[in-house]
Amino acid sequence: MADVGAGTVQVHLFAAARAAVGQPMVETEPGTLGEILGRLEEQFPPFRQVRPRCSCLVDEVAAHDEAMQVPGGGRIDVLPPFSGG
Amino acid sequence: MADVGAGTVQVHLFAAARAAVGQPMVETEPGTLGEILGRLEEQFPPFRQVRPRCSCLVDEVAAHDEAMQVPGGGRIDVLPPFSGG
Amino acid sequence: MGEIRLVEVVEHPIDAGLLEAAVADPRAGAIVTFSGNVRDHDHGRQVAELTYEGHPSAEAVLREVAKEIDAAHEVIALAVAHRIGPIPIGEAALVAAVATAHRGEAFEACRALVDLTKEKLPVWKHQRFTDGTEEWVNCA
Amino acid sequence: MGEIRLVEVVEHPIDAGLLEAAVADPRAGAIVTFSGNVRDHDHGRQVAELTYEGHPSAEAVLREVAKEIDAAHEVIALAVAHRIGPIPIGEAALVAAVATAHRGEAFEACRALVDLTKEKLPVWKHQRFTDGTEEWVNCA
Repeated sequence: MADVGAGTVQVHLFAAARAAVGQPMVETEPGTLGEILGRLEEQFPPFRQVRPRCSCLVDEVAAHDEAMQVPGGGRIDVLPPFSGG
Repeated sequence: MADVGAGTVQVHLFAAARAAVGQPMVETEPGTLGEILGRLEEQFPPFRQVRPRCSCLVDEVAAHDEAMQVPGGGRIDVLPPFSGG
Repeated sequence: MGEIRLVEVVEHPIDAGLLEAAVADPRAGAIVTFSGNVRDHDHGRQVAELTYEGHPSAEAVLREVAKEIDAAHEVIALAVAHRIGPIPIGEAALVAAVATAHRGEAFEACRALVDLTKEKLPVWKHQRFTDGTEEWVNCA
Repeated sequence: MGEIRLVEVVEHPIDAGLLEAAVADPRAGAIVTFSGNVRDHDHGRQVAELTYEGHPSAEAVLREVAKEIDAAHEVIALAVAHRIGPIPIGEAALVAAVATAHRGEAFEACRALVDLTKEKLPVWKHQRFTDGTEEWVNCA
């Protein structure tokens, strides 16, 4: 596990999103949800295909607005479409 | 078991029909299906309440016509409405 | 056509797990099982004792019912059993299990199997209530 | 309100009989059980290996799903379990059991429970095929 600085945001990636990024968690600078996901797309180009289909949690709550600010110490969960059952 | 003469008809009664008649089988003279059931109503009055709701098999085949002749050696099954499950 | 794996009219407890196991299949994505159990009440009266009587043709009729459902639905495998004789409260009178590729078909075929069994099977339910009354169901 | 008797996300085989037993009730006339099993094929390809990944919130979400179904249907008791991790062909990924007074409600509530679980539960199915290809289902 990476050392979590109070100033960074943890982005947790699941299933196809994790596969596209190649790791289950990325630490990054604070910003809006859209900025942070955009940074991941630049850094991990395969994530571009997956991102549009994903929903996000910010600190365990569904986030529908990409303009939402995610401060240092925050957590984003990136969830591809579910396929249970 | 009663001795089955070739000249008689066996009427087998089930569930509520058996309860109304008080016995599982009655031997009677040949006749039409309607005549035979009418005879049972006379002989066993509680059967009058049940008869209109029953369907019949004659020799294991559904019989829809009360004018049908049931010859000696034949078998009638009197079936109240089903209540399985 | 699917496979009719088990059709039985029995006088002993029905093991639902046995019917589920009977329809298991590597092609099946969905298994739906119905268990129709003896309730402790009916129309507000407490049931003390319940008995099913069956006509000798019951198992043959149940087989025809199974064939009809198999022909009308996309079934991989099905199994159905009805119990007759006295049945304690909480135990099953009728168990039906259907395996299909996808779940919608399994729910539909299992429900159709139960409905057709109830319509066609020559068996009769007798209930004795705690208040001393009794009835042949559907023939009051 | 009915009773939510068992809600689980597990990493071991699900015993459908356990869920059926969990919902048993003397008031129940009908129990409908759904088992969603791993198939050996999907869209024409042979499945070699299947794994479910779950989000840490999965069990809490499954409990919310169960509450929503209980509130919307005339349920006496219900139970639902989802398995994650690798699942061999033929074994269950999702089992749901619903007990009600009458059979129509049991079929409807069980189907609604399965449909809502599939819609809301944060779990993901990964398939590896015998031809060497693989996919995250719904995210190809």
